[in-house]
Amino acid sequence: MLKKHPLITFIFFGVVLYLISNRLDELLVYQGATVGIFVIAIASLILLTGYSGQVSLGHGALMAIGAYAAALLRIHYNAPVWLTFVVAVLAAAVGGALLGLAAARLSGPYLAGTTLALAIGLPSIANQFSIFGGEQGLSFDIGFPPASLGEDFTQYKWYFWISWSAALIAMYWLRHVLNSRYGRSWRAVRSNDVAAELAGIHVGRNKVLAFTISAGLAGLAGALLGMTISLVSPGVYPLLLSFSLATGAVLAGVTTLGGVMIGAVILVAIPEIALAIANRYGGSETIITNLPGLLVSGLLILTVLLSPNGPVEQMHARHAKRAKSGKASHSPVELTLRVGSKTWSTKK
Amino acid sequence: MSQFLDMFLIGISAASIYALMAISMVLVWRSTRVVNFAQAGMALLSAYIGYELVSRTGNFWISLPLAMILGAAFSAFIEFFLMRTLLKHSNQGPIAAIAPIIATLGLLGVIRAVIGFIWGHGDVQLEAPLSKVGYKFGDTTLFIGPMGLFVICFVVALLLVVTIVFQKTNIGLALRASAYAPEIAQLSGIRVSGIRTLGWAIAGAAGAAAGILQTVNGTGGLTPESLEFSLLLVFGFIAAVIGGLESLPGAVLGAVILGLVLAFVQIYISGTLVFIVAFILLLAVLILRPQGFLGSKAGRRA
Amino acid sequence: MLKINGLTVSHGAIRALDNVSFSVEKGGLTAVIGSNGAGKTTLMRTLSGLKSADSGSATWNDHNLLHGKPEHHVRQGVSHVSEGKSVVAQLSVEENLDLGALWRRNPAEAKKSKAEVFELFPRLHERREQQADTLSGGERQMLAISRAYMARPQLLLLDEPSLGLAPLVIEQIFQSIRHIVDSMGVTVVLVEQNAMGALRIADFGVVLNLGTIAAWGRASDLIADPAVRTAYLGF
Amino acid sequence: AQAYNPRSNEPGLTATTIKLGITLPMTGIASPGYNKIPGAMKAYFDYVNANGGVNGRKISLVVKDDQYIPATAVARANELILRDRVFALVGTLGTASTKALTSSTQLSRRGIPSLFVNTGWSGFADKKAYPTTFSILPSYQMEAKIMAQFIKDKYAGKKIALLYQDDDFGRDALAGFKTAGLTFDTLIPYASGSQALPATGAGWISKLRTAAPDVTVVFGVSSATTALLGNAFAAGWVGKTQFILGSVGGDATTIAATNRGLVGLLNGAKGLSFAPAPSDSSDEYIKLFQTIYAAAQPTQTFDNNVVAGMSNAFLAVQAIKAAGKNLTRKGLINAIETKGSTFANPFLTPLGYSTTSHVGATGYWFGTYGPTGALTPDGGKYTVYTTDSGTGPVVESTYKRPAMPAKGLPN
Amino acid sequence: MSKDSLLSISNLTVKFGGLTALDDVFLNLESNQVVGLIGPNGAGKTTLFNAICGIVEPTSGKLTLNGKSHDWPATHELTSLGISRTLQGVGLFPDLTVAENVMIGAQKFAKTGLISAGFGRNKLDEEELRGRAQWALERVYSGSLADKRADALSYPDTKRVAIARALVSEPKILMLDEPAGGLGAQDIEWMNGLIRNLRSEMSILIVEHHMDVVMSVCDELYVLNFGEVIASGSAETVRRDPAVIAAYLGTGVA
Ligand SMILES: Nc1ncnc2c1ncn2[C@@H]1O[C@H](COP(=O)(O)OP(=O)(O)OP(=O)(O)O)[C@@H](O)[C@H]1O
Ligand SMILES: Nc1ncnc2c1ncn2[C@@H]1O[C@H](COP(=O)(O)OP(=O)(O)OP(=O)(O)O)[C@@H](O)[C@H]1O
Ligand SMILES: [Mg+2]
Ligand SMILES: [Mg+2]
Repeated sequence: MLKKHPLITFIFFGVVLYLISNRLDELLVYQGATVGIFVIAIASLILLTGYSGQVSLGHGALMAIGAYAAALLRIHYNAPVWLTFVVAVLAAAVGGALLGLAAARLSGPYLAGTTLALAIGLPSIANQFSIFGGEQGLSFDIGFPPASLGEDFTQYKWYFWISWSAALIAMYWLRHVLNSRYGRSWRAVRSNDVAAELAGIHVGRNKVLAFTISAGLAGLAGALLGMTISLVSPGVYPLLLSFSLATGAVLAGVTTLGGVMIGAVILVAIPEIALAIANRYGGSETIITNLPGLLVSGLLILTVLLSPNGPVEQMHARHAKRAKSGKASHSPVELTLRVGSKTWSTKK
Repeated sequence: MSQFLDMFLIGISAASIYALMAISMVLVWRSTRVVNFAQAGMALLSAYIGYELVSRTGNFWISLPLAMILGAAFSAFIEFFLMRTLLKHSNQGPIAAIAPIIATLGLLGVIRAVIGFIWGHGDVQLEAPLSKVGYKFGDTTLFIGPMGLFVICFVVALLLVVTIVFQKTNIGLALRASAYAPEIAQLSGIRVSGIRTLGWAIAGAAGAAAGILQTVNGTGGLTPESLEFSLLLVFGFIAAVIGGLESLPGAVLGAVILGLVLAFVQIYISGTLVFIVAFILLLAVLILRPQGFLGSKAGRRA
Repeated sequence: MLKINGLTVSHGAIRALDNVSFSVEKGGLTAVIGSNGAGKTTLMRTLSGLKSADSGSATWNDHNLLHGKPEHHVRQGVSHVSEGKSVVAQLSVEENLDLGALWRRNPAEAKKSKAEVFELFPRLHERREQQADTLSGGERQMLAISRAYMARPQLLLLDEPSLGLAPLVIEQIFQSIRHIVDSMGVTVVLVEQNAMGALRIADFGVVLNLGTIAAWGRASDLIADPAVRTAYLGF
Repeated sequence: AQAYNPRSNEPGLTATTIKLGITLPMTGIASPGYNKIPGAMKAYFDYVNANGGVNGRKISLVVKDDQYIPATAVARANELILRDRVFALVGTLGTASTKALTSSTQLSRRGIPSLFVNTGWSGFADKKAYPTTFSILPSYQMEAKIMAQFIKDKYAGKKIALLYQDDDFGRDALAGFKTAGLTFDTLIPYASGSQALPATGAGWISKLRTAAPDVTVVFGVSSATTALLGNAFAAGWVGKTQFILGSVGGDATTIAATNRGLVGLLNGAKGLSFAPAPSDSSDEYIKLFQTIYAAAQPTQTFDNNVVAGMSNAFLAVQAIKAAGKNLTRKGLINAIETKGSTFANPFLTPLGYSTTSHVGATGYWFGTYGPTGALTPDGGKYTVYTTDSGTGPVVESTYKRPAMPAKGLPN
Repeated sequence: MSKDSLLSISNLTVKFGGLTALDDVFLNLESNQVVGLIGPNGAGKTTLFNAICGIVEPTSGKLTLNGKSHDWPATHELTSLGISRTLQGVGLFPDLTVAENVMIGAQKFAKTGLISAGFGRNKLDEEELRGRAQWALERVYSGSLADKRADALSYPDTKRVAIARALVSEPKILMLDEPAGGLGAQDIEWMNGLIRNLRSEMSILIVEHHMDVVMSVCDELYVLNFGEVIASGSAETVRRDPAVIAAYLGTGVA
């Protein structure tokens, strides 16, 4: 169904989410909002890494750019909420484009190193200029849900709706882009840049574009994250966040968008599960403090070991095994092909 | 002038620590084409092991080589049980580029948790075996004492040894060939998997030294999340990348540049700028020379 | 003596070799020919231990080739030049050659072999300090053969050594292969697209077709066989 | 906006129990020292519970680890509020975390009291923005003003240097120094986090050594103090200047956790505090706390973090008691606002709680560190200065602490 | 230089550090002409291709396109200049399907922007690209391969698809680097036929070691040795040139 009617599918998803948000208790709604945000952030990494082949360990920093832009706009100009998110996307995209210009010349570990340095360097810039509010950051308050939604409509449900609307639109859009010539060019450049360039693709521009879009999405996720915790500060986007996103992308399967939900849910759920386990088995201080980390990391390692391309690819691969190959026809035939109003012919 | 000398010595001392970390990252990179983000975690674990050894043997100079051996063994163990399987399952496609990064990040988490389980969050301290008080020169005290000097000598010696091993010996050739082209190395009669394990082991020993020396040269305290080690990871990596990742002397050169530039910034400009300057330095080097200072250019493209 | 019996090898669902049996006398030059996809490369990779077999057996002087890793076979004198760029791109020409002789642990002999190689391919001597990835396609092929030669093989598996080489060089290489066989007693299995050229210098020929042996025998007989000529030699 | 409509009127409360929650760094870089606070709080609560509780209710404390990351703090606070359904938060730590969790979880809209947060950020004094939040520490601005007064009194005409963390924390202090009219001959800012880099501390010493100040003021975190002292020692520069340490960076326990050897270097440095010294068993509160803590946590050392935690718990109990049998969240906040300044109080400074101010301790006393890192008051007695976060003057306090209630139980 | 010269190169020199890979090389390609470039290994043939394609930077030299002097092109603008090239190592994108591989070569025909593409407005574009790709595949008789992944192809098929990817941009100049390399006798025959067919629509520049192919398709040959043009002219004259025989052909080739 996803293949044939993406719009309907996404609307269907939206309705399901709406129904869900009405049943869940508030804590789950809050966590659900976070899942929506991670969906966007992980998707942006998948685009960058899985499609264009560029590694980023500093996506947290790009998220921060979007979030700061949104918060500043809100604080100084009291801009409408939707506009702050649009600006978050644009600001982060500009940042991503600049970074992408440098990144386009780099490969593999060099790129990983640069983005890693960005992740630790950028927050310290926030400390440098008082407009960013230093370590304490800026509050990012989008206000109460519209009164028309009723008395019972809690703040977290409002966050949930906003996050998931953004996530659905972003995923809808991204899915199309990845299936268009843009996505195809990214994959081509990833696997053989010389061949791609000879086929007419401007490799540098192509990589920068991927970085720009990815950063824009990250910026959106960053602003949303700032929204759910009402604060934008360096501490909200630590190195650890960048690492978690990379983790989420791998858990989701970097080569396909299909698993983003899985990745996002795991990121949010694992600490919970770990805590539950720790509490069940004695709940000693040492266990409670160390078990979540152990579980997340252990799961991560197991995933790369057992299902490196993610659960969705794993399933596809199983299906694909059945497909068999046919022989090419070598006999010369004259052929006329019609597409739309155009006609091509092998006969001259 | 005296402040300039201060700056120089401060920069060099910092550089010696970055260099240790950078060397061990370059070693792993050169012998298996993996950037080991768990290197800092392994160094930290080695520092804890060093602490245990010192408290048992009471002698730092026995403990250091012992810890290096254990560090090598642990590193080899990781290669044997983790990286080898990883290589088998994710050796192509986009995952091949990030699987090792992710796996080593995961490893970092596991190591931290394990340290937390074993040593808890209590205070664990490793005393410096040599005085850290600077040498006196006239009536000024230099910013380098026996401990700092030892670390510098250690780095130089390590650099010489590993460089010779890599460039001049058969093992070095085998290490490089296995990293770049495992299949061809196999066809040349090299026991590739063993050689890769060896590469990790050497890096593990260097990393263990880095962990212990950083600890005793710094504050001496250890916690599972010692900030020093997160920063060491990042700054060691930056040094390695500036230097070119491919090259051991490059790693040391990168560390020296980083150390001196940061010392200069701290003393003559502002201590607030270190992180930004480190990032800008990295970016500037990579934009001017994407392969780093001593890295070799990519080969022909078609 | 190389003995292959009932060898069957698959890539996933594709059966690349199906019940292949033949044997090669010590000191002989055997050409394996066949169209693209016939399974030639698969055969060579199986013999050198890079690919595992489904069933059958393959032995070299009582040494089981289907068991153990490639590096162990090298120590039994089996050396394989795989198809395509079988050189380590990031090492220099000379390092690539040294790599070949590494396991011998005998610097003096290695030096001698290197001199022989340089005599065979003066071009490599000229380029000895250049990194292998800056070499031209043909130069790499020369280097690959030389690297395998440095291992002082008794059984040399060559997969399309003429690929991308100039006619003059192909002629030279074929002559040197013959030379290696005749004067050094090395057994060579030569896979070639250039079927005519290969059969001309070979003692024996094996024709593979879709994973099975279509014909085999003395090379001169195969050249003379009209069926083989039309199907595989192109005239 | 509309009123929040809770499912149960006063969650976390039964006729016999009351549940409180705290989130703070139990692991991570900021955890050493602070991670003793919950244990200390629990020790006091248990003591109270064992003696009949407060107004017949026993107190329980749910502890969450936020690793000093604001986003995590919000998630943990949400768990406390929505899943554990605590009655109130108590003692959350860190400005950014507290700020984030306060707005995100909408404490004020829900009317959830957030008692005695552990941060000196002056923003929490704004009752309009944070109507349900009460802080316990004097603000950093107050601290700086009091330090400035002290320096002007004691070291008039001397060369003075300041090492400070260049973020809101340090800049709050800069503002305070400026208000108090103190200027520095040498200013050394550093980026938070950079003190953990090799040789950063050496850079400070190099600069200080060249400037040769008579007095060096440190307004940073304890890892900065550690780096400073260690390098001063290595450069042979100990004893060449008079160190004055701010309360955050002067925490001897945390310094000892990094390196026991460095604690000795504190000897002779000046520091300041608003609670009685942990070693001062002549103080009735300290004596009581020591006994309770020794029974509850026999293996842990009793230090200023323990004092902080137990004082926090003590004040919480006072507040709950004052709110009466018919406990409500509103009533609790009201009780602190109206009666807070008269609470029994382990601190040596007046409590500033009123209907207009939510700031707790309002002053500091100065002392000198001994060779074991213990801070003892100068002149053998606590001389307390108080001021406000604004432009008010620094004055010597005339506050007389009310006597401790019997057995330290709520009265 | 004749009037309908499509591409001509003069005084081209390429140096790699101390190594002179091409030395004062000239070359001329006219409409509907097949020009062969031969020479020993390492003579500089691929380097010449690379210089034309912007993959290596010439140390000096001039390029003329359609009779007008032109800068050395950047790689990615080749297709818009009407030049297409295949690589010596084939260079397909292994994890794309055959159709997608070929569509990459046709992207200059696409018009939809990023934002619209994201909302699914690129259907017509995609159809057109796919149509063109299918057409190009049919031209190399590989239409049935469209939906296979490129890494599942047999070797001769990869060569076909690589040519299709070059053809799909409708080039005026097609550059083929060892099109027959690694192919069996039948496939070589087939390749000969294809090249002869294509000649009516475009000019072809070809590097090849297979003398059968060279001799049967090329109108004109340039022979490189050590980076210099040692002979040029019609196939027949060149093959009898003693310098060429000594440096390249050897006596074995009849
Ligand atoms: N790695 C692989 N995965 C899947 N199939 C493969 C793989 N390698 C080879 N094959 C298939 O096995 C069969 C035999 O291939 P092989 O490479 O052995 O042929 P070859 O005779 O060497 O051909 P060529 O002359 O083109 O080199 C072919 O159908 C090929 O598609
Ligand atoms: N990037 C480079 N750096 C250094 N030398 C190079 C580089 N590229 C090519 N060369 C050298 O230039 C010479 C010409 O190489 P080129 O690839 O053009 O040869 P070719 O004629 O295509 O040979 P073949 O027929 O073997 O493919 C070779 O000797 C090669 O070693
Ligand atoms: Mg083959
Ligand atoms: Mg070539």
